[in-house]
Amino acid sequence: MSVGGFLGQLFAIALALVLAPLLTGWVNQCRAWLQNRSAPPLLQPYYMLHKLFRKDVVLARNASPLFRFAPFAVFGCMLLACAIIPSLSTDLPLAPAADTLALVGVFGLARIFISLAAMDVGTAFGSLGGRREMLVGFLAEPALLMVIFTLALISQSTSVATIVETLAHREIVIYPSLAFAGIAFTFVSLAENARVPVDNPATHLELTMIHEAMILEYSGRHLALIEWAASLKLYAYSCLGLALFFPWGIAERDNFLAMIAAAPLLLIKLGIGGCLLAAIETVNAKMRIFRAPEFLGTAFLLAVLGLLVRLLLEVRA
Amino acid sequence: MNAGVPLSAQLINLFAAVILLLAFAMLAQRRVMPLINLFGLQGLVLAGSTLVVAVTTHQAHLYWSAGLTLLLKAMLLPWILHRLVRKLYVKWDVESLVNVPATMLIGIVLVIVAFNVAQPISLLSHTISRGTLGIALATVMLAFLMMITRTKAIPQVVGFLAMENGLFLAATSATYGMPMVVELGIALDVLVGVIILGVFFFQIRDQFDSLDISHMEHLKDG
Amino acid sequence: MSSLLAIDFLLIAACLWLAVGLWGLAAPRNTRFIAKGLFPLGALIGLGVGVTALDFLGQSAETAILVIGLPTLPFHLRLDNLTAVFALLLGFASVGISIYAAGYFRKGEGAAPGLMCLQYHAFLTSMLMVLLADDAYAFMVAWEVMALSSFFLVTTDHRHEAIRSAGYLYLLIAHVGAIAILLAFGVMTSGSGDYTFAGMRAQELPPFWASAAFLLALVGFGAKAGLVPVHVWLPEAHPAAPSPVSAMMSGVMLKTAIYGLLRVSFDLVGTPLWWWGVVAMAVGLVTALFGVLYATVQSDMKRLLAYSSIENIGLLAVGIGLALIFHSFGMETLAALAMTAVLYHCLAHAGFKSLLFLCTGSVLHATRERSLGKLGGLIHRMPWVAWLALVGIIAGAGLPPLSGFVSEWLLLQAFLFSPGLPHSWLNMVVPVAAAVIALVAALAGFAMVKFYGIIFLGQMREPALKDAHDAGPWERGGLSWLTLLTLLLGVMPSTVIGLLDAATRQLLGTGLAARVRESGWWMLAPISEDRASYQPLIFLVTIVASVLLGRWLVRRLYHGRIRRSRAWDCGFFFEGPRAQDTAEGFSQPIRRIFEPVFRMARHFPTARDDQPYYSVKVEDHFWHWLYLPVARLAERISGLIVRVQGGRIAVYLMYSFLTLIVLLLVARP
Amino acid sequence: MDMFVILLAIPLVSGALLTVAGERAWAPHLNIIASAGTFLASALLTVEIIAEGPRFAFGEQFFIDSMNVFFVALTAFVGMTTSIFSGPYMKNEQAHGRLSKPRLRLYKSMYQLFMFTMLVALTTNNLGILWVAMEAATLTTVLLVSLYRTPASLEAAWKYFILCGVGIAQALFGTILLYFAAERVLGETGNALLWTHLVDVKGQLEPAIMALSFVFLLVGYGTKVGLAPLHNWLPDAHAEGPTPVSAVLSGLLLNVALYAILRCKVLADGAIDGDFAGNLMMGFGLLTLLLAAFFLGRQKDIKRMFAYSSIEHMGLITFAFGMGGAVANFAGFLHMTMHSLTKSAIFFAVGHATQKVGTQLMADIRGLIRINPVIGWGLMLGTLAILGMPPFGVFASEFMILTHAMKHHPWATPILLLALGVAFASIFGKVQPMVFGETHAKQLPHAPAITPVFVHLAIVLMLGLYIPPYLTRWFHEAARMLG
Repeated sequence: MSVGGFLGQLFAIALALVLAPLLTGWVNQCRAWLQNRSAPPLLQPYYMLHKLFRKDVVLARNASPLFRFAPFAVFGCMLLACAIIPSLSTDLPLAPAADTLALVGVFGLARIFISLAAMDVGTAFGSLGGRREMLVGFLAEPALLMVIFTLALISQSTSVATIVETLAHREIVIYPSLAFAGIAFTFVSLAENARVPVDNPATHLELTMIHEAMILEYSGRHLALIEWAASLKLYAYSCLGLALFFPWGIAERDNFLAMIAAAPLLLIKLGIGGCLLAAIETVNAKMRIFRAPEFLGTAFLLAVLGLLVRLLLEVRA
Repeated sequence: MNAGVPLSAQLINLFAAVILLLAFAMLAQRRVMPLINLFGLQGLVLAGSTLVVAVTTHQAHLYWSAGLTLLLKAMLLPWILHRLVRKLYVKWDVESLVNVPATMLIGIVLVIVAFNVAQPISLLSHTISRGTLGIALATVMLAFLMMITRTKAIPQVVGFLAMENGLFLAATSATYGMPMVVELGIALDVLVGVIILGVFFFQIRDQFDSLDISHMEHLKDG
Repeated sequence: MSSLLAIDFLLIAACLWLAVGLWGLAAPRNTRFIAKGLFPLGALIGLGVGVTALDFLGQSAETAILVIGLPTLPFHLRLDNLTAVFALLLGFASVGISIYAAGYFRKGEGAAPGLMCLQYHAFLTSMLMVLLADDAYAFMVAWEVMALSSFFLVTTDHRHEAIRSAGYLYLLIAHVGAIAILLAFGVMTSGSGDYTFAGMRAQELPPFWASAAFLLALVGFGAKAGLVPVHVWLPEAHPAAPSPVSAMMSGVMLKTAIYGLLRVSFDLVGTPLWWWGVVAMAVGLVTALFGVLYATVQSDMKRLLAYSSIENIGLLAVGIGLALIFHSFGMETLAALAMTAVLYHCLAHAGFKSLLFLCTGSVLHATRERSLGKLGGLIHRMPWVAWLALVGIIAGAGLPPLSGFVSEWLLLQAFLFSPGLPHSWLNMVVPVAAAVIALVAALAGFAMVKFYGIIFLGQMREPALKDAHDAGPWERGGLSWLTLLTLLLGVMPSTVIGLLDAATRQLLGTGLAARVRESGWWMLAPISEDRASYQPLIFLVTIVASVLLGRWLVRRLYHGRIRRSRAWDCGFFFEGPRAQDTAEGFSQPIRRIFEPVFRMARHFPTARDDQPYYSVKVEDHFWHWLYLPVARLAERISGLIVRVQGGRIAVYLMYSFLTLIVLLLVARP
Repeated sequence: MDMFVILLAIPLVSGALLTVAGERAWAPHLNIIASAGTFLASALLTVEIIAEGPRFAFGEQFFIDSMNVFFVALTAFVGMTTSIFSGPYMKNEQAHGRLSKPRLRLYKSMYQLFMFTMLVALTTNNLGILWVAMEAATLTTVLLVSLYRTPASLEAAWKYFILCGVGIAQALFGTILLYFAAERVLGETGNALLWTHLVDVKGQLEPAIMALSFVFLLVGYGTKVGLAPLHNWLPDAHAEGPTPVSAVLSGLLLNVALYAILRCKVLADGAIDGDFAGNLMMGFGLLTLLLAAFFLGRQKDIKRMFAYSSIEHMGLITFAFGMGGAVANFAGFLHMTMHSLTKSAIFFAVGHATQKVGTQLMADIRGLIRINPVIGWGLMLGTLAILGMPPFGVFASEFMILTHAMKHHPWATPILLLALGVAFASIFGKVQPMVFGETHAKQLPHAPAITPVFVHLAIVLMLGLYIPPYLTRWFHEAARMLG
């Protein structure tokens, strides 16, 4: 483990912590613009986090220690995910700790914690949110795995760093399978991050919410951590998507300068991504919860198609 | 029958044929008392046949056999049966035989089967009465058929005893009799069997008020 | 003592277990002595078994021939590495379960404790003997004794009709399975009459008979393991048994079936055909999906776990299938990868499923309630059990950094190589099967969240739950032991794989250990570091560190104040435990999405009902597809056959007569 | 004194004595003592035969070799345990008012005479005497079956008598034919029915006659064995008689009848080319096994069900002997032993259980384990043993039969397994609720004699795990004798 790598790792983590709320703010702003509303400030999420951290925690009377532990665990999981996903450079000492499969596991772990926490207080909305979150989870996971399989077949690896290196640096080949995989990944990302059309991060209408229903009982620093973790998740998914499908510009090992150069590129890519996300959220309506299986089923089918295209066209040819 | 057959063999065959005839007669007999009489007559003919064999072959134990048969089958058993019938007040019992002609027809088929089965054995026989084995088998089968068609206890037992007659005919005619020990044992068994049956008849009548075995169809699974 | 081999130690342990059991029979009503004296003794022996097996791993096989058995076929025993892996599992799992049982069995509950002690230890002995057996007779004897002793344990509380019929179903299917196994052995001897395993190995079976043997073994061992469609006993028997027994059955006994399947398909039957693997994989996928879907909709906590066991067995069958496929194409390294996944999952499942079953035992003891609809909020009353169960469900959901994830990860890695199969269909279909695995894993998460959330979290659904008490010290000890195993299996995969390597090398001639060792004990990289890697320890440390650091920082920078208040619930006024999801409600999405999979009887409230209620009852399709028709057929046949015994003596005489005539005509020259 | 004479004399004399003085207070003890004495004599005889080899008695009329001395010992043993069991059982029956003193006298004397006839049948060298003894065995037991004089028991006894009488008549015809065939070879020396002489010349016997003769013998003695479709008397007789009688009928008489068939099979095999006798027996065995298995599920009466189970096992044993060869014969003998011991143990337990509950209807018997754990476990373990569950010995023999069938007659294996599976499902499904569950039954006036149950089961258990070498040798010699 080189010193450079270590610094790069710390830098990546710090960048994630800083950029994640910003990305959320950016998406909100874009959306407001697209919807002809006056936009909140770009830094609004920071203000909110700060405010929440300052506030007292109001706990429900029968909240258990698990309820208080969960936000930290979720936050930790997301942080780990961000630390592993190469945003600027593939030279991350933590990267071997988890490959893409394990990364799916990390998100799963976070999901379990937040669902359990949702059930802990014992309100009607909590458990409703919990079960819907798990529903989305088990629908999204096979699709995500198929996407990963397609990529892993191309790069002969499940390690994110290796995938990125293969796609970005080794050769320039057009993989039609990646197109399918990319669309599937987008679908999954929307679902996983509680975005329209599966969920709506802005809603508090009881019967439609998923993510928000789960965190209704949270307040103060706990809520802050959860919101931050949600931003981190969006950031992690965005970076993952960028790294997998638009890996150009991510620095290789032992190349600190390239890493510095990668930072603006990342900002630009994230900016475009945020815009696109806002656009998707604007042109789509939230669907009923039981339409989600169809949506994610489509994602799964696309991913399998990608896999088959990979096996049929690219391997045989 | 050709001329080469000795007189004794002709006699034995005659006796055997009579036994078979009697078996048919028993098959068709509806009433109890005549049935027992027929059975006694069969025993008598059997004893006669055994005596002829004994005279022809000069085997001492066959004389004993003939005597034993006479005593047991022609006299003692019919007597016991008579007594039973009287004591049990079933003298006037009439068996409702279904379709006697059909039964007789089946009987004839059975005789054909028996002769057919016994034929290869008869050909091997060196005794004077080679043909009787088939008749003995036929008698056994007719007795069997009789047991199947009867619904009263006593006729069924008579059928059972008639079967023993057929067996005995086989034993004497085909093999000149079994060893004495065995024959005595068989005779004892038959006797004890009849006595036990007699006891049984009373028990059955006490329980069922009848010797009609169609009452005894309660133990079943189907 | 140096002359004693490992196999001798295991034999002695088996005898000791039996002796402990018989000792219990000497004082059948002395609960205190049996619980606090004999069960810990059994645990100690279990530890001995585990350590012996651990110590043995990697050595060459040892054999023994006992005086008992048939005159022509005395008991042959053999300790090899495959056996050792499963003996390790048996030994270490039994330690935790026995310690737990010491606290679990109390005065005045169910059967005489002495009898239970005998049955329990006979069960342990027979499982050990199953693993050691090296001929068909010894195997069958041990196998059936295992079934029998566990049957008696299942029916401990035989006053309930449901438990009796569960026991009956269990023993019946076990027996049918045993018949299939016996047939498989018979086929494998291929007429040589040599029923030792060595004799079977020596046979070169033609493909048809080899396939027959494999399929019979799959049915036979599948019946014990709970593969669809012979799984129906499992969700009945596991809930019926006392919890330590459920734990033992689910955690260990099911694995003996996996052991048997491995023994037959990789060791005894010779070179496998590729389609065997496809069959095993297909059955496994169906089983896994079926198991997990049914697990999610259960309302009885032990049934939920039982179905989850079915799911895990399905995963194991998938792994075996994959290993068979690779093995049949000569891709031994990849077969070793799949095999390692299988063995690892056996260990992992033994740990976490035993743990979870024991947790239900504690809950059952504390609340006398098995129905999820009447539990809730127990984390407040039973913190020990709740927190240890949390470890169990995370492992059970197949999530990092615990044990269940490692095996699933290995399995998926193996799947990633399946496009390289030299077969035009397989290399396309098999990768897609991995998606089913992913679905199963995610659904398992759903089931586990339901299990944990409904039992331990939320508000107490019944007022009586307020009196629930936490597990006693013995129970805590047992639970902690299993938790420790789960943790260790989770964070030290390389070390464990190094141990399992001896078994894979024995079965496939190659293993993963060399590559795994290269990358250090903290890292799992079975193929190469570039290809895939996983470091659970760093994983764990990072999460723990970020939790602690985060907490410290937040308090440092801001504050740690907390106020307690009513739950907000979006300002909703309707409070109380009835507002929460019921167990049925929680699984409503699953029932809705996978509706055709379930056989449901639902009652919906209507506006005109005086007492409106909603109920849903989920039944197993296989009852109506397979079991009931078979039962009806048997009924019909026997209905025809019993007409033979119609009660009429004349008819009986006619049978006799006709038999005679027919035979005479046959015999006539 | 000659041990063999003592062996036969004890039951005969005590039978006669009990006929005369069966109502005395010491009569029950005499019954037990006589049975024990018989067993002792048989044990000593066994030792003698093992040490000195086969021997004759009463001229050449009786012949004891390693094959039948084993049956003698088994018969005497089960006879002894049954008599021990029947002591308190019959006292309870008397206390319940189901049996009077004269009936008990009849029971005891007939019991001893029955033992005598079986011992004669087992040891005689003369096939004619064998027939006489078999018929006598029927006669002695027919009154035992109707001991209760209920309509059902009378019906059962009547059917028993008629069907077995007719059956045994066929056996006599077979014996006559056999004699006919033998006489042609051995002449009229009176030795023509002596088995030892017949065996020496079995190759010269006329095959055509021997085939017919064997058919008659098989149908005849097969009726007593309970081979389907000649079995119809068996469930009735076993279910309606007193339980000790059911125990000896199932455990012993069936064996003796099968033994008679085996003796004849040796001769038939010697005379006829091909495997005529074996194939017949295999066919009968399979038919019996399958038919009985499907009967089991329909039973309501517990003794009747176990009677069908006996039929089933007789089918299996007949099949085993039909296969022939050292292994199958060995397995057949082993299975006969196991079945005798296990089935009589089951009947002991069933007897006590039905006495406790006061009914033989299985639907009314519940929770035996709570009434009396010993009876409950006895029945449960016995049932599991008879169903072929290891580690009981029945499994050992079934394992050998199955493996042998797989090797030599693979087509039969599915039938065997189907039948065994159906039998398991049926019997266990009925026994389990009887043993387990709740109940409210009262205590018995006389404590049950439960030791025999566990003595039998312990032996069966031991033989399942370990067959002592001398027993193995014994079985092997017996198996070799069958060829």
